[in-house]
Amino acid sequence: MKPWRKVAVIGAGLTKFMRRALETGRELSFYAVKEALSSSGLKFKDIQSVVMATAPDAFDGVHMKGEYLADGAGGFKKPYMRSYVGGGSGVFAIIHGWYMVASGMFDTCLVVAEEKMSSCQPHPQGAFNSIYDHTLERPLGVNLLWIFALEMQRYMHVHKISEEEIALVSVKNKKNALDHPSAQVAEEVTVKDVLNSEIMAWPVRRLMVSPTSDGAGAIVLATEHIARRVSEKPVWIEGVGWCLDTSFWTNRDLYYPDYVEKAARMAYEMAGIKEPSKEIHIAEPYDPFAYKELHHMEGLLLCKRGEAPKLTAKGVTQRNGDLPVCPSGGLLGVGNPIAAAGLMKICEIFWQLRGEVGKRQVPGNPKRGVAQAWGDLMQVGTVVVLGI
Amino acid sequence: MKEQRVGIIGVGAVPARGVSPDVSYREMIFEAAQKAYEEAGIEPQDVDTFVCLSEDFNEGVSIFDEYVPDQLGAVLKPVHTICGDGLYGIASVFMQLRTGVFQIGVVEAHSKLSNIVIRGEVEEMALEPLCSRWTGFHPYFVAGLEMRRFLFETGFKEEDCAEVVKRMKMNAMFNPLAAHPAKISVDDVLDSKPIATPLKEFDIAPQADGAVVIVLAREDVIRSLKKDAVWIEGISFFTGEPHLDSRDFGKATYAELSAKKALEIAGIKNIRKNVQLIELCDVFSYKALQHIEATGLCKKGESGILLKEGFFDFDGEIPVNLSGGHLGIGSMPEATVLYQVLEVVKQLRGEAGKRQVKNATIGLVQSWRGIPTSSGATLILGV
Amino acid sequence: MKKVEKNTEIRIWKGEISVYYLYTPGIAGEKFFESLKDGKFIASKCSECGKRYIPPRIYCEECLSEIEEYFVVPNSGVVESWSEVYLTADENFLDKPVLIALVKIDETDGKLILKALEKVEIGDRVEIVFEEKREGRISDIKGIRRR
Amino acid sequence: MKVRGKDLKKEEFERVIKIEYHPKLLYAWDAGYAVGKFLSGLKEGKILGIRCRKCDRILVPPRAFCELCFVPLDEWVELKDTGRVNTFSISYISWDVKRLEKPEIPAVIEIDGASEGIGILHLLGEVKPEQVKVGMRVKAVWKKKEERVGAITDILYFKPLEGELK
Repeated sequence: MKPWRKVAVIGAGLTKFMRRALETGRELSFYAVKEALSSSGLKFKDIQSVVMATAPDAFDGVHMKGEYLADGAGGFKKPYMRSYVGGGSGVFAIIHGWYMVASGMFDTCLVVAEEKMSSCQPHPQGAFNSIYDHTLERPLGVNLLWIFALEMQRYMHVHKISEEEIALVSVKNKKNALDHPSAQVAEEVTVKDVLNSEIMAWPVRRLMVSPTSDGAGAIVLATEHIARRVSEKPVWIEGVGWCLDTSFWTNRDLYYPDYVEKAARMAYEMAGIKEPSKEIHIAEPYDPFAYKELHHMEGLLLCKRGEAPKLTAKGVTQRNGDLPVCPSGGLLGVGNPIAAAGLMKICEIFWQLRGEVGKRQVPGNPKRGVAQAWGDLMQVGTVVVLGI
Repeated sequence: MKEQRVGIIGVGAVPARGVSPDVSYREMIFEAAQKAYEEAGIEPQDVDTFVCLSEDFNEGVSIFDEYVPDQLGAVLKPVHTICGDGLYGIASVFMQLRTGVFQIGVVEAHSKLSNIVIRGEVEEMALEPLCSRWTGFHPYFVAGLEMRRFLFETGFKEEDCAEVVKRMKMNAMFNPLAAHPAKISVDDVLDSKPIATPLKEFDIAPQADGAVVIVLAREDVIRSLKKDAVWIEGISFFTGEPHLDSRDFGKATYAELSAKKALEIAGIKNIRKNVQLIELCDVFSYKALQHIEATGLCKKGESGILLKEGFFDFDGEIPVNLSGGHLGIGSMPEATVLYQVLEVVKQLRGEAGKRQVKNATIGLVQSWRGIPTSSGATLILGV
Repeated sequence: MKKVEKNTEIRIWKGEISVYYLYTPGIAGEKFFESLKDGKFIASKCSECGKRYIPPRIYCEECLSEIEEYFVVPNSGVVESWSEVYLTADENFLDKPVLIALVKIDETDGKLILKALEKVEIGDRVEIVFEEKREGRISDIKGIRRR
Repeated sequence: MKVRGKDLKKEEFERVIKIEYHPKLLYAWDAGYAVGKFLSGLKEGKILGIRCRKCDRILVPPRAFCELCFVPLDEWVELKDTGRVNTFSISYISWDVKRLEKPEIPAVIEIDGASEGIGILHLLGEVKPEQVKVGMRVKAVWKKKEERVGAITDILYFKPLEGELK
């Protein structure tokens, strides 16, 4: 079903992604918002509503942290709402902003994503323990890496994928990130480096994992008549989709993300896309772990099941390839302040379509891109198609 | 097609209670969902979008939205969480239905507060960490300071707040879903333990466990289903001053802003003339009075006087919190306000039994996110 | 739907979220807490709309301008509210309550919640007393006293 | 684009003002009907599943409703305490990202008697990391009867069935 109103992205801003930021979460949010506003052509007084995305309260260590972050995000005396789908929150944020504006309730919406993971001790990963079932899983002494390792193993097993093929994703994204000013862990590494990095939870190795980060991002959304008036290059939200699978994750075959496919189909239908691999020019799938980029390319229907590693090996997903994937450098290279990392992908598509990314620019004047995030217990897919 | 209305076609709730050790949150929500779908005459497959309300630390689970789809029949469907009270959930679904993409949406809220061993520890974490957590006090101190300031600015006495408690708990006697009905006196409230003066134990709504599910749909769908709906005439949500250091402690800014906007959307100029019943947040006794004034029902300093005169009673001019409110139903951070929505829906449909208000066509529901926030919403329902 | 029928069959599973936190005060907060060490109050002021913040902020919540102006404000203010607090965060009941007050700090639009060292009323002018030994925490403030 | 933020190096982080805060985030979760009965089963040394009459799946861990059919469930089935490894990991990292001396082997184990693909999360033991394979047949190793309390840890781990380690 087509939405009744068109919504555009007209501004975007990011902070640096950092292991330990001096700034508070409220201050990081402000930096991102200020940058997004100044690039949008709107003033703060023109902003009618604010959306906040931020992942577990257990990172920042503030209960109801959406309320705590409100002032830095521009929520003072404004309609302000926080949505939440775990790791999918960053890409969901723009969907939330989209329906606020597409509903006709608001003409403009400021969408902010923040994460300050460094407050959490002894290690931010500790906060993730509490995502497992409290009665049937946590007593086993769980850690976050388990679920990724279990999923990666299953994916590799079903499609007979090698570690080398997965390592290529780390190599590509970390290199792409060298050109990203926000990047936290950009570096030139080889497949050998990745395969020699220590095993964390086999088959996951250190260089296949994104870091924990502090950071924020923001975008400005506007309804059609405002976007056309104030923006020279509005980027349209052509399709949105989201989908949540069962929490009984041990009852599913993890080799394929059905929830991503469902979310993608919803977004493509809205955007009128029939052949995603041909009609989409850039993709920013969620890549907190190297295999995830491949897994998600398949869920996004950008290739057949099990084919993503082959395309990667052929160089198709390089910036100058036929289908550039994570030209930003992704979470593996730029960093992973959870919700902000998702919004970073939206920012990347926005800037790529406007031709504003300098050395990161993919060739051929791309007209359409897809961004996707994932979260929860390998369970939620959030997908957005942007176009000019 | 552009300005399609949105209406409520089904509500379901389990009776609120102090503890609920015989059921898991999943089982509680499943029961509420079954009731709501049955009333709406739909199956979960018919639903296009689901919104769940929760905060991680209240559940003891990070990324709690993982655990919501199954008991709602929402597996592999669009589902997301809103971190706000129940009215934020209704606002979210309302907006989604108005995009034109969705036809039927569901809002879910629940509470298992009884599962938190030391709730004060969780609540303290909502305070800004560097300047507001130094005390080691239960955050009720914020309410104590607010209450004193409110009494100072209005000239009300603690007795006036105690009147609220007496009346709300009495109202709850007639609501089978309420967890904390009681017949008590003003003196009982005044004699209760001081918590953060002038706030006393009975000024605070006792907590409860419960679950509510509400089904909303777009006008064209409601027509084709041949259902009677309770329509959303206006909805608005606002954050006031998020931090304590710049807040006006005598005022509920969020309530003033959201009520004004919601009434404007509904085209209501005179709330006293056009609204027949009101449900508002009374999680602390003084909040009821503050919110009565903030919605524009009366001037500042009048609410307590009108309350004593019976203006807000069942047989008064405009009944307030016939459900019993937070003080009577029990405090459930996201869910209580949806029990209040349920009350207004039943009233407007003429299904409220003994406590049925005559000729009610418009009702207003107002919410607050609780300490230490300054966020809240207003919903106007009509038939 | 089946439910538990005997209370002897009721099962509860206990657990916790076992993390702790190191909070840092950020750019404006670092300035504020550093100045507390010297027994001074630092506020910040929006050059666009004039709103003055204590604790200071690097942005104005009203107009979202960036704030760069910091200034020292007097250790004094006016009581806007007060309370005797009996209940602690870990839900213990104090025999002897602690008196706290909401104090609007002079020459700012900001308020702090502080311990009151003596009985106060709304409207009282008060001064802020610092601890002898200070380490850059809000607890460096001993409390308030009437002027 | 202006990209801001100050990344504190480790020694800079040592110098800035910090407030340490230890919350007591304690919970006592109600297990309810389905999980409660499952825990009671574990205490008896049994793995209980539940069957949906509508879709005919036998599910574990049990739940009071079918998440696909949206109907209540109450038909209990005693499952075997054997199963098959669906996927596994060899984890060298503790929850707070410290290096483990001896790796842990978490796995999703499809339980015999439950429908195909229906498994639970548990640990593998009495097996060398390099011997573990997807598809390996395993059996629960239980705590002694008097030590069982009605917890998922009443099963210590699953070990390979005889003949699986060739």
